Amino acid sequence: MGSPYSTQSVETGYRFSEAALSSGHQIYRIFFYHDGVHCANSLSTPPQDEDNLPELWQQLTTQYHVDVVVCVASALKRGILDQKEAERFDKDHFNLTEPFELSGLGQLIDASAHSDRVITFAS
Amino acid sequence: MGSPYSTQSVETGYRFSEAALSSGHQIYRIFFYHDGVHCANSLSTPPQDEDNLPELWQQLTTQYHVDVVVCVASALKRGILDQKEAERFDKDHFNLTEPFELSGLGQLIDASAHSDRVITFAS
Amino acid sequence: MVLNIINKSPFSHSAFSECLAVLGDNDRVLLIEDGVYAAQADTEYAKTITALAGNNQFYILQADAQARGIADRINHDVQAVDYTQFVELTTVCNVVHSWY
Amino acid sequence: MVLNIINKSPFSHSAFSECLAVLGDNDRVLLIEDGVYAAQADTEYAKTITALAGNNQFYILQADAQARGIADRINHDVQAVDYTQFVELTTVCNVVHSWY
Amino acid sequence: MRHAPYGRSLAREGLDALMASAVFDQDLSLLFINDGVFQLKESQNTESIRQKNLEKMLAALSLYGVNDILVDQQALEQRQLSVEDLSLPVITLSATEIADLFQQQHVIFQF
Amino acid sequence: MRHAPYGRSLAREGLDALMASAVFDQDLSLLFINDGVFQLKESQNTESIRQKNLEKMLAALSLYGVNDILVDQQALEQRQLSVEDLSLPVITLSATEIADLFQQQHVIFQF
Repeated sequence: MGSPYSTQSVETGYRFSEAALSSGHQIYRIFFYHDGVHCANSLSTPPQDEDNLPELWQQLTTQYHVDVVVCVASALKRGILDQKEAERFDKDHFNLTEPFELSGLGQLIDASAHSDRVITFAS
Repeated sequence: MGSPYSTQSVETGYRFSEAALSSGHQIYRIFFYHDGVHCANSLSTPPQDEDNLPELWQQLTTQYHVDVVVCVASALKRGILDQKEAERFDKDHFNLTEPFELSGLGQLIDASAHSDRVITFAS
Repeated sequence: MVLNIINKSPFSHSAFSECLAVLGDNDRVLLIEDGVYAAQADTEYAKTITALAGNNQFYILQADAQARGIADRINHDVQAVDYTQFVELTTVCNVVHSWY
Repeated sequence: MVLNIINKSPFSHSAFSECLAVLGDNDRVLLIEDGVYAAQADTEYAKTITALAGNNQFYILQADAQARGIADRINHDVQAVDYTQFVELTTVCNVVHSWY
Repeated sequence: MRHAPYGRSLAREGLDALMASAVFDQDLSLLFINDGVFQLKESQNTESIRQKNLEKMLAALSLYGVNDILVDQQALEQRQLSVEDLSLPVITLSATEIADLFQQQHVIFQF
Repeated sequence: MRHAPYGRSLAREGLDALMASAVFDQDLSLLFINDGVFQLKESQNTESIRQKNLEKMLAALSLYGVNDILVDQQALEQRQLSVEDLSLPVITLSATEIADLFQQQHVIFQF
């Protein structure tokens, strides 16, 4: 839920997920809420000596086939759009990174019901 | 410096600027730093019952000819790019709202030196 | 004369207490956003403000107090201001210091 | 058994004190990010932790302590863990509660 | 709910998540601690700060089947709030009762 | 500097602003209060959290002509830090001296 490059929580969440997946645990879904939606911004261009967090999330979750969902209500107001939403709101551009998907809070509730543990990395 | 839709500081800064300009004060420059750079995201699409903060800033500062500068280092890592930076980093899209301009911290220092008061609206 | 602006709740963050520990004579303090909770009457923070109110002046942004439903229970040593008066305060003081 | 995770400095935020006020018997507390400052030896927070350490277990994320230069001055009642042990802690406890 | 309303959007986004949860018929408990109790303060008027009024969102909770509103007694006292100052009827809990409540949960979201 | 390093990026972005200011030859004072004093703690090793090492950034300050590093004495004491624990030589100030310092400024940036 924290903002990348502003709070450490995104990095901590990433390291935790990496450790969980590489030691054989399953992650049902990662849900990006509140400022966490900025993690899916494909336009992020950090300096070369810093982690590219959207890219790292993309690689990790693709490798382990983890579902990554961005809260659509949080994302729209914060300016994170996929192509479909951009068209709907008549914007010339969009910036959602693949394989992130925009969806509703129902995906968070569904994940909570289908997981043994739910862990929040907050700002 | 706060993030719109996550902290109230952007709204407070906006109301303050509006009150200052409409009562005849001059604003030399508004400098968006840290998470404040998200104020310049043209893709922001808030629900209809909420303020569109990038649009409000755009209108106010255009009306009163206020210089609005977005810190380029803060912006790039947070995924706020103008067309020029997008081309430089080989991105298909960009999202900086006009008349916001990307520039360096020197613009903050210059503004501090040329203003009677400097006020921070922080998250 | 410094205008100190505090935007955090004193119950959750140390900004309020820290700011008050380094006030100069005749400094001013403006409480905005979640900072307005420090201006509620009868809390421990009200006592701190009242003790300092001889040397320092305390203000609260009225819009923020109204939003939070506490405009009718503000400490008598704290004066409500609107955005225009907020602007005037920044011109009266020599420098503005935001605590967050 | 609840695993409580705290990521804020106890000197600046109330999260640490609030969490400790509602700990259950045998609950665990993991200090991460700026939360690790609560684990420094000899501070007022060290005393609080030591008083509770009979019923509760306290952990600190080693990477965060190293980053902040305090890994060599951690309270003896607090145990250092890496990310893999962090994952194990979340499986050992029944529920995870993040304070921030 | 541990955070004050309006200064940050956590309270608002927490309520959104709560309502989504209720819509999906999840069995849930709603507890206000620390500055979160300020969300329940009556007479909130958000017109001049142009934010959605959380008091009104909270009033709609019963439509979502959320009836029991639990509140930390000590948080109220520290803030000089009585239950009469709140916009909704609440059940107050002691620190021990809160600790017990946390033990019984499968998932905890703090906002 | 009032905020701890690493948990939020304020310390980092504050140092960036400070260096920009020094490059433009501004006359400035640098003061560490509250958790900001943790920025000065020696032996920071940020490899495993992959952030830029602020201790190294601070060490470069003298190249930018920033020589006097002012620190709140009380903030150090409260955190059980002595000046020997810090990576740079500092000048400690009392609360009164800090209040006076603020009075003398034309602009104050807090990070």
